[in-house]
Amino acid sequence: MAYKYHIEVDRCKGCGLCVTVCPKNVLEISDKVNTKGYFPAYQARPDDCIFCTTCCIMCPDVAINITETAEPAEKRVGEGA
Amino acid sequence: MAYKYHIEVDRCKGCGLCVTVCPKNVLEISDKVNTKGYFPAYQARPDDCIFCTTCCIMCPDVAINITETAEPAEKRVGEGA
Amino acid sequence: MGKKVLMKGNEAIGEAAIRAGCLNYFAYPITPQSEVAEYLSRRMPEVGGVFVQGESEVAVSYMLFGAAGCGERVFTTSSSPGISLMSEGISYVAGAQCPVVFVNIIRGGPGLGGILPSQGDYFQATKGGGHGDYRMLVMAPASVQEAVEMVMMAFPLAEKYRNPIMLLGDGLIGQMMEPVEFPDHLRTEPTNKDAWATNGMDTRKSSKPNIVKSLYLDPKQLNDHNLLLKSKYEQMKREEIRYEPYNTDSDYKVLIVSYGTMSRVCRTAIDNMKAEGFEVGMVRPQTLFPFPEKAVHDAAVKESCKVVISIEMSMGQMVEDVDRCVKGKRPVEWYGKCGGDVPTPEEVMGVVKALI
Amino acid sequence: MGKKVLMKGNEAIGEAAIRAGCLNYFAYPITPQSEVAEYLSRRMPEVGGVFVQGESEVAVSYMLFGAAGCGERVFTTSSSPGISLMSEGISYVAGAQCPVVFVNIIRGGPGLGGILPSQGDYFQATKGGGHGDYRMLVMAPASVQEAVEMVMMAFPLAEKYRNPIMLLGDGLIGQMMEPVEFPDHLRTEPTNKDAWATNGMDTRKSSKPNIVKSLYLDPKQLNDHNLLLKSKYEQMKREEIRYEPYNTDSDYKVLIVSYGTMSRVCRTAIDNMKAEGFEVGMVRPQTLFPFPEKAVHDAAVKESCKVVISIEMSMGQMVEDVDRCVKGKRPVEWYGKCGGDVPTPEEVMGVVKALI
Amino acid sequence: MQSEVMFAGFGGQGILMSGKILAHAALTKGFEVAWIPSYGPEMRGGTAYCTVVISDRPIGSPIIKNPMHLVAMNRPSLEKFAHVVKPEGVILINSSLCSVTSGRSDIDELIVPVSDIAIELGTVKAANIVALGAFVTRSKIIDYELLKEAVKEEFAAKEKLIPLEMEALERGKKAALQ
Amino acid sequence: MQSEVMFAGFGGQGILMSGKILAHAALTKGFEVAWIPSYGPEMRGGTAYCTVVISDRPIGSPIIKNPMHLVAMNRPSLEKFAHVVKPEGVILINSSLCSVTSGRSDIDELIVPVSDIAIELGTVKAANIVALGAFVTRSKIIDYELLKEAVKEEFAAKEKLIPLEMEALERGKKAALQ
Amino acid sequence: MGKTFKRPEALSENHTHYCPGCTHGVIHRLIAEVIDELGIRGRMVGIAPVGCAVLAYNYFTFDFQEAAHGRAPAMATGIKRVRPDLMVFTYQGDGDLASIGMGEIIHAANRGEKFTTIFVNNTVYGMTGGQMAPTTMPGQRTTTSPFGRNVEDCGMPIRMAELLSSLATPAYITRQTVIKPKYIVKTKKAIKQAFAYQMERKCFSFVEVVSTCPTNWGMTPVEAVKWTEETLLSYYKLGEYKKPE
Amino acid sequence: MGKTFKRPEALSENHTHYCPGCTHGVIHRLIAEVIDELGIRGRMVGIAPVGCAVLAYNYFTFDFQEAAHGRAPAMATGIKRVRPDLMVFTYQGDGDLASIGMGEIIHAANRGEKFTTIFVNNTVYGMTGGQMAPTTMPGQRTTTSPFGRNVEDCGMPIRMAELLSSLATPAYITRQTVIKPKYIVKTKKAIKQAFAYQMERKCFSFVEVVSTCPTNWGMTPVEAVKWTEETLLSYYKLGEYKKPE
Ligand SMILES: Cc1ncc(C[n+]2csc(CCOP(=O)(O)OP(=O)(O)O)c2C)c(N)n1
Ligand SMILES: Cc1ncc(C[n+]2csc(CCOP(=O)(O)OP(=O)(O)O)c2C)c(N)n1
Ligand code: SF4
Ligand code: SF4
Ligand code: SF4
Ligand code: SF4
Ligand code: SF4
Ligand code: SF4
Ligand SMILES: [Mg+2]
Ligand SMILES: [Mg+2]
Repeated sequence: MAYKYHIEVDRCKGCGLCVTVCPKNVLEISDKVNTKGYFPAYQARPDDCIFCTTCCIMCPDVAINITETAEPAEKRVGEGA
Repeated sequence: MAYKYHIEVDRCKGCGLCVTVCPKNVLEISDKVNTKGYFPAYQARPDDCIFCTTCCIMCPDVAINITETAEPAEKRVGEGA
Repeated sequence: MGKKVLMKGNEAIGEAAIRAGCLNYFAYPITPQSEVAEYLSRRMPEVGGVFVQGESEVAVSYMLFGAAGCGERVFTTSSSPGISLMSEGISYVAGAQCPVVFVNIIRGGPGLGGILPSQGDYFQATKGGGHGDYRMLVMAPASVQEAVEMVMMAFPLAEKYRNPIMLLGDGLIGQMMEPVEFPDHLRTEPTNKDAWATNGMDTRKSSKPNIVKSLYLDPKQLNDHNLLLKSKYEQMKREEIRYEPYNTDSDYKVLIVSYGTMSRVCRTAIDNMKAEGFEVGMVRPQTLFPFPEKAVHDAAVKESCKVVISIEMSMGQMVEDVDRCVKGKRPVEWYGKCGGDVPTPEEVMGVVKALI
Repeated sequence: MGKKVLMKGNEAIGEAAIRAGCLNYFAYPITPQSEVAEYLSRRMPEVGGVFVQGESEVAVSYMLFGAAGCGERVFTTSSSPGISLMSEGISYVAGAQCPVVFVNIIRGGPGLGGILPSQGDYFQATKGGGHGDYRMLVMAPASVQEAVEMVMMAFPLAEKYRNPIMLLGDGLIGQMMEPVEFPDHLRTEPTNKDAWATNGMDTRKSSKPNIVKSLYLDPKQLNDHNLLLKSKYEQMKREEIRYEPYNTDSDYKVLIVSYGTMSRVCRTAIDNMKAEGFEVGMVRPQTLFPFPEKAVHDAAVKESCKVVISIEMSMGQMVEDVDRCVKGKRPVEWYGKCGGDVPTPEEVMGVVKALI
Repeated sequence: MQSEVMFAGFGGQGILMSGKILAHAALTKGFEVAWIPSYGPEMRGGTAYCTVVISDRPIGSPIIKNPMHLVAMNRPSLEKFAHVVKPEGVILINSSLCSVTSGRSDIDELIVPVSDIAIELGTVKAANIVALGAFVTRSKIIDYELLKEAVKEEFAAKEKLIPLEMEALERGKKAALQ
Repeated sequence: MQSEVMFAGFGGQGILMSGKILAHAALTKGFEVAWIPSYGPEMRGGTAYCTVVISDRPIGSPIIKNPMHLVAMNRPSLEKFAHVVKPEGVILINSSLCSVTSGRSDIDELIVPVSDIAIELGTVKAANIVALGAFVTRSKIIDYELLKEAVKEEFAAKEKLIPLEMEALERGKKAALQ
Repeated sequence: MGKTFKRPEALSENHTHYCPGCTHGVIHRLIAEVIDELGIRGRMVGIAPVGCAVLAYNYFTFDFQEAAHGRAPAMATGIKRVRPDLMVFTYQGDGDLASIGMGEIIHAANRGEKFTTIFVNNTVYGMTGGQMAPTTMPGQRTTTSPFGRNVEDCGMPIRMAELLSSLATPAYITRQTVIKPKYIVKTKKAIKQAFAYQMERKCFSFVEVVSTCPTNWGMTPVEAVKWTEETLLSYYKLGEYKKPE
Repeated sequence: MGKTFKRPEALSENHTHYCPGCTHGVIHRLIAEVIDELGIRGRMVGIAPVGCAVLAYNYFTFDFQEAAHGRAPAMATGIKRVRPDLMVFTYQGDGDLASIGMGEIIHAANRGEKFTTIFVNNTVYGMTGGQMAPTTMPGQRTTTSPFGRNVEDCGMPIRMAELLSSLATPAYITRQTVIKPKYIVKTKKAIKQAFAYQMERKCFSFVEVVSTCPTNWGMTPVEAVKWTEETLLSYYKLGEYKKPE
């Protein structure tokens, strides 16, 4: 079983809450502004991610989702929907 | 020391509460209507009165008062003011 | 048509709502309309309806809003101060386009005032006690029978316009007993509200949520919304005006405009004066909004008519509408009294005769 | 006269009250007037005044009533839905004849509506949102400076009439910054209220209790009380009407009646049209009640004037008063928009030119 | 033709019910009727009264300041209302609770100790029915038989009381005929 | 003569303050002024803007749909408002946050990387002052010295910042003169 | 060993409009006695409610204001804030205070406004003809609960003393009754204590008084006393619920 | 050992207007998840308050009504009484529920209305610009308490869960928070429990959620979480306050 981790960049408001709660210190805030003028979160160390969904549970904007995938896990930062 | 006991007949609404609380069973309800159409209370057994003011304390219409008097105690029923 | 029964206005109003197919009532006690609540607290359980004594008139207005918003027929009764407390709610109900029937059994004001009959809430009802641009259809009965009929008509009208409707009675209409019958033809089925009511998506077998709201943050949308509301009020002006002329076939010298209880006193005065050979006409608005503008105007400009007088149990409220309709073509006078001391026919006769 | 300072309308209103000698403020936050409360929460402690954020507008209206009833100057600010919630209280304050100053910074309605400028509460303010026969003196400023002056004038007027007074602004008046000065001559001393206020018998060295109330159970007394109130409103009509004519010396073809923010837009439109050789006059009511009936009438019947138009940020409210004053002598039109999208001068020009 | 009756007395004397029964009876006969209570602050303690209007055409003003008749169940009511009755009307005075008379010579005064009669019958509560029987008999405002039916209907839910109330009516009638 | 400036950008960029300082400066000179904020639902998140009207006679309509000038502190503001500016007005574009231009040839376009300049000065918060310096210099809407005084007054309570803000003004001025 | 008893000065000579045996009259007298004893009549402002006590101002000899239904605590707040030197009490029924005026009393209590509330709990809306109140007992018949208060629909009666005591702001809160002389004496003490806290500007003070409404209960005054003692006092427990400090 | 996570169906695709890090968003999602899990979307009616969540109806995919400020519980009462089969919740802020709407929430709770209230306590009036709320902490600065909430004038913060729990009518009342994932999981359980009681028509249910308002607190979202944990949670204690039976 593999997982796909995805942050909807334009939904993210860069609050940083996911960053603080990730047990694996995977996430960081980007220095590139999104279309709404926020600096979104991204997986700085995607390989450390254990797909625990802690960040998803924390995110007030439901900007993060994790889906199951048949293929080997893909992780990309700020991938479009 | 003597006391004067007085029920203001036209203030009395004949509720009967004074009658029930008198420790000496002094009071009764009259069968003569007052100007407001109520049957007022009166001292049926004035001599038994110990001037304890219990009836005064109970009366919702402040219709009873007891005053000190130099002369020997007078007690009359339904005396006018 | 059932048989005539003798009923108190307040009870008849409660029964009329049930007969009209409204089984939901929320209210707060206040003299002189508490008998509606007392009656319905017994009656609603019998017909499987809802009776709720709310904690305040403010709360009641939002209970009505919620119930109407999910598509159910609902009404309340109150009296002057209670209606003031509902002002915000009425504005919301109008803004969210919900059909709610309000009955105001007016008492003397302002403030705590008194509990006797008055018509001092004319302005509040017709010009909107609440904030913003909204109007209510306002009906004013002059008898218990008419109160019954107006209550029964109010529900389908409220639904036709998706708008609050107010019945403006007074303490006398509420307290008096008169013979009444409940016309079967005024019993109506609630309209289908699936298009807008929050009755649950399952109920209407839809996957599109319905939203009942009055917020329009975008100014263009809010303006459009207000234009939509305005168009409903214009439609009411075209379709819902009701009034009763009295003795207007005669060559009256004076035209009275009067409504509700006051108009009955005027009717007696007019009869008495007719007997004396003095002709007086009357237009009795049955709808106060929309106001019978043309009827009043036309009756005022009749050749024989020299002067128009608005006779009210208030200090000069309807007279402003009368004045507006008459357009300066006849002098417009006012006579009124408030506080519960209803003018007598003799008093009205004196006032009217003094005009000429 | 102090020096001119740049101030937001809302803050200037708060400061004006203090400068007028009113150190008591009770309010509940609501956009677009919350800055008054925010300003006074800082300012009142500095001047030893009272700032209370009430739990609701209903409660606030009775805090005001209590404070005014015991003889102190007091005011509040709110916006449309909040004012509706105060309707009952305003009726009580009027009935008990207490001087209270209410400021309504109108927002779009009905219901929750929007938060942008509107004039949709004209009816509510001038015809009485609350129940019963009462009126408020209603003033409508067209600039921050005028808001300041009207607030300062409001306190002595409220005391003169022992009646609530309302300042009717809109979101723009509240939010805009303009230069203001606080005229010293408008600072007044509170009048002596010993004759009626519940300020404590010791305070006034009297053994006669004062009662502040609006209940008159006897219908004759209540009628007399209403006649007394009516006489005050008649006196206001004689003594307090304020308005500003604009370009009425010209041979205008069209007369605009407009107030507040809307009148400024009309002024610009009139200037522009004048430059084009098209003369338009305006009467700007500064008091909405009492309404400048004669001024509007006289301006309307001027030879050159062909048509009158009421331009409002509402869906046709003031136009009823205008219509009434013009007495059928000229056609009376209406143009309006509400919801916050204030009509532009260009829009007004288009509408006015289309009339001719 | 229109006539009006005012019923007045202390609260609790069944004043409002008397009016209602009369209105009911008149309605059965096809008359227009209106029953107007006093619901003012007097409700508690003071006098209670109601007015019944009976007419053969639609009733205009329901506010009656000068009724045709008066049924005065106690002294304050008589004192308050005796002078407003129209000439030639009936004034019934409950002499059990009212030792004075109306002092008017232009009306038909009917003096009946209604409360005493009711007490004789076993309950002072029936006083209002005694008064009704007497008043209707004297004034002929409606048919006595209609009144009887209306009383029966009013007490339909408390059937046991009906014989007593019938007796009360009769005693009233008898008193009026004396 | 009347002129109007619209300041627009993200919330937090000091948009309202820029307008206020300009209005202040104009007032000192004896002009009539009005400062009108946007207080709509856009407040949070979207664009914030305010308009300053400066005139030598009483200001009529405070609602300005077509201002003379625009200071666009970010891209959405430019896109939203560039087309409403009157011909011959100045449009200042904060090129640090906005890579496009107004696309208009009938106005005076002034492109300044105000945010970058502010960051160079030590704080991005000074961007609004940089913009003000540049805008006033180019538009000559008021005297630059008046502006300086107004900025000083605005920061009177935070005196330590004044040198920084003066520097920001100067850098703006320089950029406008280039 | 006899005692004298006379009408307090703070009570006017007017006869009240209350029904026979209604305890409103007792409570009025106690308030007047306390005011006399504290010598504060010249700086009193009473606030009459909308309810049977609406005419209270006719029965006292000091300044009064008349509030709208439920709003007396807001009015009292207005007065105390602008004139902290005045002594203010609200006199409120259970419909007034516990139904429509719930928001006002909770917030005044929570702000710790320095006035006194006398809360007359007679479990019905007396003035308007005996409708159900928030304090009506389960099963109790009223004109709007003709089949008895239905707990499933209307919930349990609200105990205001307990509810207010659960707020964190310091206050003096007590429940008393006046159905018998022994209770009346205690109630008077409680009212005096309440006024004393107000004089010291210490806290909000609240005296609930379990009362009777013979008229709307359909009982004689004596029956009403009995029913109160047997039925009400076990739900509305007497005692001190909260003291400041 | 990984898990998946996706947007609940009951939540719409719209982006919210909430500020970065505002916990309103978390609470919205939890409600939507619970509704999905219970399969009740087709008979839901939500009630939006006046407050930052005024546009809540844009963020869900079921019926919604919009109440006036503070009146959501009355509106919910209206709906539940005429349509007991619908599932109803109010979503209210602390200004809305604990200030202007105090009367409505107490009475709805006391009548035992069978709906659910989600009470978002962020200690300020968020939407109108951060004015003081009844829940503002002592000393906390807001736009109308610029010198910090003064307990002498404004009283202590009101604890709604405790206050409502003191009523005699059965109810489910709990206080939770969503500032960290561990709390979020519990809050979801509480919401689910609340809805379950409603489905069983058992009682009124009330979930207070201690929340943040970074914007008006003048903090970053991360600071706001910290302040909440350090300051608010010791006054607003988490836990179950009342259960039916
Ligand atoms: C806004 C408003 N609603 C309703 C009323 C009617 N009203 C007057 S008194 C009252 C209830 C009184 O009951 P309570 O407060 O318990 O006092 P009591 O008469 O029992 O002493 C009501 C509902 C009113 N006057 N104003
Ligand atoms: C009757 C009325 N008064 C005041 C307002 C203004 N108002 C809107 S939201 C709000 C407070 C919101 O605070 P809260 O309920 O705590 O919600 P939050 O925004 O913090 O989530 C106020 C006072 C209004 N809309 N209506
Ligand atoms: S899923 Fe878990 S490990 Fe992966 S980024 Fe989120 S919190 Fe970190
Ligand atoms: S919690 Fe959500 S909104 Fe906040 S930074 Fe992370 S992804 Fe973005
Ligand atoms: S004073 Fe005492 S003994 Fe005398 S009548 Fe009264 S209660 Fe009885
Ligand atoms: S208690 Fe008072 S009113 Fe009642 S019967 Fe005795 S004296 Fe009369
Ligand atoms: S109705 Fe009840 S509370 Fe009112 S006066 Fe009569 S007994 Fe007292
Ligand atoms: S103002 Fe506060 S409560 Fe409102 S959205 Fe922003 S952070 Fe959330
Ligand atoms: Mg009561
Ligand atoms: Mg909040």
